[in-house]
Amino acid sequence: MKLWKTILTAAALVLANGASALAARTDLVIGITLEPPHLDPTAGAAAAIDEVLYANVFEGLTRIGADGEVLPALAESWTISDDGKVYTFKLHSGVKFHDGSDFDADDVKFSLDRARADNSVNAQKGLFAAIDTVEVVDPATVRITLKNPQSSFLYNIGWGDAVIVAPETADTNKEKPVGTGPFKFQNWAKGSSITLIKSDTYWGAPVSLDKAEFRIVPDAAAAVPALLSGDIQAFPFFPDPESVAQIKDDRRFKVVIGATEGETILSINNKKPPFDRLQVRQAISFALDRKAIIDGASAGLGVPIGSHMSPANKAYVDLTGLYPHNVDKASELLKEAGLENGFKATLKLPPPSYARLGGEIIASQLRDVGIDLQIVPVEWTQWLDQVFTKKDYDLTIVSHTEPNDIDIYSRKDYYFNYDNPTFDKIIADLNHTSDEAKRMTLLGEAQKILADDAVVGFLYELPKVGVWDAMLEGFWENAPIQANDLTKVKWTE
Amino acid sequence: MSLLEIEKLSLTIGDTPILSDVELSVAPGEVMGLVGESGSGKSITALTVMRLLPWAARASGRIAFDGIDILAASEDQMCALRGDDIGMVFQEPMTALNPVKTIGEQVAEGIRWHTRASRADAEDRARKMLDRVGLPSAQFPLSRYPHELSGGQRQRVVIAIACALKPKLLIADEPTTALDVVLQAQILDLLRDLVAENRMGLLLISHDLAVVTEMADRITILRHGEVMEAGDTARTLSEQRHPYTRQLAQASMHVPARARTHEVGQDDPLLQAAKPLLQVERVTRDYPGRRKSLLKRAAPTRAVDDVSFSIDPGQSVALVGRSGCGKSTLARMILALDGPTSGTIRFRGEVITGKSEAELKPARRDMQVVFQDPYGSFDPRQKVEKLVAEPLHVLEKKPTNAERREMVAKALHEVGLGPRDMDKYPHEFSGGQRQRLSIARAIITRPKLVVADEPVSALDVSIRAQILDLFAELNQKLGVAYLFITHDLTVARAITDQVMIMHAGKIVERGRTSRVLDHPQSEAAKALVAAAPDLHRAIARRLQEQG
Amino acid sequence: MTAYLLKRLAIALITLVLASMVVFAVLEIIPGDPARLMLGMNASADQVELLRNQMGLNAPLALRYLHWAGGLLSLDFGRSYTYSVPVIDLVRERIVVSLPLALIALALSTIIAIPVGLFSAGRHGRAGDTIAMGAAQLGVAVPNFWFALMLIYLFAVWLRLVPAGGFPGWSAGVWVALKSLVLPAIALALPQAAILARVTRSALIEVLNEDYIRTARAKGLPFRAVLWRHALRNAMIPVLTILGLQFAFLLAGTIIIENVFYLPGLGRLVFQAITQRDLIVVESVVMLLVAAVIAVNLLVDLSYAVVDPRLRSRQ
Amino acid sequence: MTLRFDIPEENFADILVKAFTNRSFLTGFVITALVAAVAIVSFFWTPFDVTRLIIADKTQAPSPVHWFGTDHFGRDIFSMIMVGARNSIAVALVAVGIGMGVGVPLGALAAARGGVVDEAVMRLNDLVFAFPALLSAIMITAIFGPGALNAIIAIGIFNIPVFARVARAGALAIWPREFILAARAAGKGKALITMEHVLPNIVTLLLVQGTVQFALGILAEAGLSYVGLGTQPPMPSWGRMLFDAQTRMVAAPWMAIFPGMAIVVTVLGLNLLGDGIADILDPKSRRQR
Repeated sequence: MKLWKTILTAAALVLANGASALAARTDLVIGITLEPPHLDPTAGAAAAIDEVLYANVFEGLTRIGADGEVLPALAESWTISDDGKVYTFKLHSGVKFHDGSDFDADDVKFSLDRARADNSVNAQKGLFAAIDTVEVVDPATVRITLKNPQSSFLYNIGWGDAVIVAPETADTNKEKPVGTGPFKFQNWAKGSSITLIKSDTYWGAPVSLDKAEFRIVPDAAAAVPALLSGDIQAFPFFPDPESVAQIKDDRRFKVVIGATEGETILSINNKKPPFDRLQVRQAISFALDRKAIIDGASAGLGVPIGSHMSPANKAYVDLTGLYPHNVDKASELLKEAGLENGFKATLKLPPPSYARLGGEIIASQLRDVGIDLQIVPVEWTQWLDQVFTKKDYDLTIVSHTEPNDIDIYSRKDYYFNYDNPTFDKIIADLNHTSDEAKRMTLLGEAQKILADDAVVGFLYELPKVGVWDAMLEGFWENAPIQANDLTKVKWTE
Repeated sequence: MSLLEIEKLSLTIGDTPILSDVELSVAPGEVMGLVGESGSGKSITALTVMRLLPWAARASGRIAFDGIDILAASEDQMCALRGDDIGMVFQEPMTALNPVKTIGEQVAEGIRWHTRASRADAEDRARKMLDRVGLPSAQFPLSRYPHELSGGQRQRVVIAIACALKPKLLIADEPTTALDVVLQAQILDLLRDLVAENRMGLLLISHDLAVVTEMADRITILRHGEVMEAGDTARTLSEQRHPYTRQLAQASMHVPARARTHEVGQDDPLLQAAKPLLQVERVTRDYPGRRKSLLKRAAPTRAVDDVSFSIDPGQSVALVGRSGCGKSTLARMILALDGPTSGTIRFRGEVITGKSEAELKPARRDMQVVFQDPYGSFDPRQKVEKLVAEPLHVLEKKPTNAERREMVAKALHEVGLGPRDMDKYPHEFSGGQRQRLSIARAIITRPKLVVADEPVSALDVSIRAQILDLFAELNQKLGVAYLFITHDLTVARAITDQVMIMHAGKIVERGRTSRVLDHPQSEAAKALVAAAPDLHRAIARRLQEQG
Repeated sequence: MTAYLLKRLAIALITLVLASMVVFAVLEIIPGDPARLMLGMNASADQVELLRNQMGLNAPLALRYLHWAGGLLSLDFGRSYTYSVPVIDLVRERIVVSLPLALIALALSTIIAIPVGLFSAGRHGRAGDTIAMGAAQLGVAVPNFWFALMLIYLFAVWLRLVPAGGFPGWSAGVWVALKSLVLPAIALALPQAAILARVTRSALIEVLNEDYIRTARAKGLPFRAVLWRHALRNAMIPVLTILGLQFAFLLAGTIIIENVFYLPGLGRLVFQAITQRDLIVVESVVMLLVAAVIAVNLLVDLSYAVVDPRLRSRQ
Repeated sequence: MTLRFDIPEENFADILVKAFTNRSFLTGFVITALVAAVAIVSFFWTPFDVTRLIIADKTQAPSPVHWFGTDHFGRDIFSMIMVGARNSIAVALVAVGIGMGVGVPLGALAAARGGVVDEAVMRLNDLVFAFPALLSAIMITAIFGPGALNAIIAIGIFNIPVFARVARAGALAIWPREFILAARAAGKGKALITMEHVLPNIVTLLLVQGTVQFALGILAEAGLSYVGLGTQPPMPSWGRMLFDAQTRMVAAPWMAIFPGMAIVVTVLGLNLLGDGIADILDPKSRRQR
């Protein structure tokens, strides 16, 4: 075997045309799993758009950094009035759009007004809800007045949905995006790849990559061979945690496990019998073996959670001890509920592997306590339609990736069908509370209530698995937002 | 010195012995007839000479051709011999030519291969050769494809291929068996002329003693891979010294003993009053022409053209004609397996044309059929009992199992088979026995009429004689009327009272068998009679020639 | 000849029309409202109704079919829901991957299969035949996607000779582009070659038993010459039939292989479209592939006439 | 395409002797019987319980305990293959059943009636053939939901024209035979003749086609399951196992190798069996005239 490999590899080297021998590499192929539907971040919610364009092609006044912090971007600096309602941004000068036109305050006003207009198709119009007016003071200064103070405003305008576009090209960005970033769009081979090249006119610190190709690799199965064969040199959102151990052993690659804001949960339809009964939901929680689920569905990567809060969050309360894996207890609870003979239910699973794999494991675990789950794999469109919109489901598995989203449990008509006035009150209080300690207490209480009610089966916090060539550096480790910021990425010697 | 000298040739295929100690020789310009029944090894002998045997075959002995040891020759040497010094003509003209190549290509191919002639030269020679075998290039250009030719024409092409390079030896393996008598006579004439012209040796293989007698100077009689007798044709056949020779010759000329012939119709006032069993009145059958385009069709082909005749109860009638004359179509219409385009057919006075299957049941009880192919006419998946009992389907009252077995046993007994044969499958019977089964099936309902379509033409002569006897016997015993469809005049002569000659869809002559065959009136009848090989006549002529 | 041609043509057209009806009907009965799908979850009922009218979804069934079929004829396949570009543009982008892939695979399978078939038929029953046909049997039994996985690990991951997948586009250079089609083409071609070799062999063996082969041998032609000159052409009809079926299979059957190698071809387009419920794309591509299959079958029918003079002269 | 075949005339005992001296048939028969036996045994016994996931044992390499290793849920792959045989065979077999059940009567009808009926059946065949089978199967399962039942239907639909075609061609070769004429002369109707004479004589032909379609069905099920549209968990099937294995080729190649080999061996066995049957019925090895 070894000998053969040596011989064949030698043959391969002879055949290869020696292109790899060049010294400083400036091109990069990055793997992404989902293809963006179009390339305008101000007109669509798909994370794939930001994964390609955010911070690379388009920039906002501010931007979000690798650890979720707010950084200046097109705005060099800003001042905030004492009442917290007036923001004055000083813009960088000498900034040009990729089409050669100059960037100035008019473009900022245009972009923000366009995003919050009545006929706007911006997917996150809520970000701009607080804005009252946008004024051009001079070509390098913009003043934004808010209706009321909003502590998250600078964070909000750092989102991909708030990037600055030029009026001339705003309508064609879907096909041919034109921004101010360090890379400009070159080509989109639909279904295959999107290529960016270095912009010569960039105002900021020059990037070290000349060319970046985002290769679309929809199948987890293809991701590993694509990496191993060297076709793709980086996969920042690697879809196949199972193979991580394998790749870790390969010295050619660096594997970085980071955090996301994704609480992975077994969602339960709280209004549908028998799930409307507390004992049944608790029984499910006792029946779940989180370690097995994390090992089986996420290759052991991921931190168990006991309620809807990221362990990295300051407000996190460890409630994982509330429902330890205990089959007897689960059976007992079911017996109390009069279901000692078990029952049947369906488990609808969206496409991601955490759901499909986790679903099989959970089905097996619940079978041990007499709950017979029929697995129904669904596509995202079906999931959104049947589960999320029509609430036609018993159980499902999904990762809620939005940051600080515990309030979803208080939303009316949310697909959990959960209704608890006490919890709603806490969330309402939270919105009116600015005192940090008080907030922490309230958030702790909220977590406790959700856990006590066993609203859903809390599983684990989704990890961000990044894999890239060991010679590369500058990628984000965590995922405060879904983006592949290439500005600091470079090949080392 | 002989051109071909076969000495002590033995051959096995796998473990099965096929030939043992065969001796045979052909001199230049001589016609050697090789005669035998099926399985006698005559075709294998020919293929051995050509060295075209399956590779499992092992031959020993010696074959010398023109001084070359054939069995020891290399494949290259054989390729040089084949087609150049030895030509071969096969039995089945319909399949002997490559359907995707023109006749010109196929004739020229051998010429080019052996002589390295240019394409033009080879084509020129091919054209001449085709002209010689009776396919003038005006009507039959080289660009014709085989499917555009008739069977007889194709056999001429095969002969042209075989004789293109004027071989020293021509081997003809049953060259006329698939053709009707008139074509047979033409092809035999052609072969005879070609042999004489080029002083070729001809090894003529046939099962038909009459054909061989007409053609061959000397004859070798083969049976089960062994030579029974060999020698001068006329002497061998007239003296019939070997018992097998005698058996063959007598079977070929066999006429069953018929105590009472049935001469009715015009001649017999007593029976004239009786109603005819079958009346065919002005029956015509057209087949739609081929579609020329989406809307147009060629004019329809008329297979049967305004035919009328009748058959009386107990009468035995032959319907004789060349292949394609419409006799089988007519038979199918009589059997109500096909409907006429116009005209009516009455059976026992009732019209049977245009009737539903249910209405036909009573008629079917009294009318049965015997087919030509003893192999194809039985469903191999069913046992004899079920097969022979099949016509009982038309009985009004379904017989019980016991009754059925009894009826089958009786029918089998009548055709000379035993009741134990009932539980066998058809493949356990020989060809002759199967034809007996076929007859048993036909008589089980005690029909008044049996239509027999070439019932003995697939059988070896000795078997054929037995089956003809059986037909004659049943005719006497059961009083069943026959309609024999045949192209073989000896069969007609042997067991029929009357003969109808059919030509191009019409019945052109009808009369007492002996009268029509001895003194044919119509052109068609004359041609048939003239072409039909006749062993008596052939031997007589040979003897006469030799003085 | 013309009658034969016209009949085949008429049959092809009838099949095409029936197929379009089936496609239309199947997509009609699919649960889910395309307008709702296009607008997403937050659209109001009025908006959906408006779009339904715009898309002509409220017109009578027959009218809608005619409109749709008319669009197909003028290559107007509509717009993709997910990419919101004309479907024809997507198809144009993808077909430059799928068609070359199918053609390479077809060529590869023919180049392998015909000589193997000839070799085997010429040595009917002997060791060479047994070995070749044993290998062919194995080739038929191997699922092509599994074979593809094995190829990827051998040639792309282990030896790093060719890319593991993806397609750089023809603009990256013909050689580079072809290189990324090599493995998929092999994965597709080998099982097909196995089938074709078996068909070629059995067709040849059947032909070799024909009387006219004996006639040709009796002419003095050596066996090899007979095999090439007489047998091969006569054996072409079953071989052509299988070739026709294979082209159809290859063009559409790339669906799994294109997924394994993440090639942006028609197969993956349709697969993606199915999972994304982009029905316009699905129906257009399916119709296109069906038309291709029918066209290839027609071509095969016509090639019969070229090979076989009996069909040609049929009046 | 015209179909030419001869009807075997041996009786059962002869055929049996021939069958068991035919290398192809024998190999195919042994493999097929083995696979079938494994599937049956799996109902009563497997080395490990495949319904229990033991995550702690996941992706273990082949060992004396787990002969073929374990999968990503710690299930024994050997046991999975045993149970998977059941589902793979069931899907393919029922699909063949659908194809035969609908296709053979259609083909026989077309051959018996001819004319318009024949034309209609043939056009219907053309229609189904015009749809690339796998693509359409994917479409059907994607639209009506993935699962074994829909996979069966999708594969079964495409078996219908195959059997219709073979039955029709076979029947057309039988109808001009003299024994059919004899039956007609005995007053039997077309339906009765079809039942009594035509079908029994094309059974072997259908059997050969059946093994081929069976093998193709196993491949098709594997293909559908491989793209996630066939058999659904927790039911194991070979294609499903490959689906699970595709992301773990590097880490646990045995997960892909063994189910893949199970498919190859089974399909090979079936094809050899079909070849063997066809061989036994080969006209050349039989009576000479």
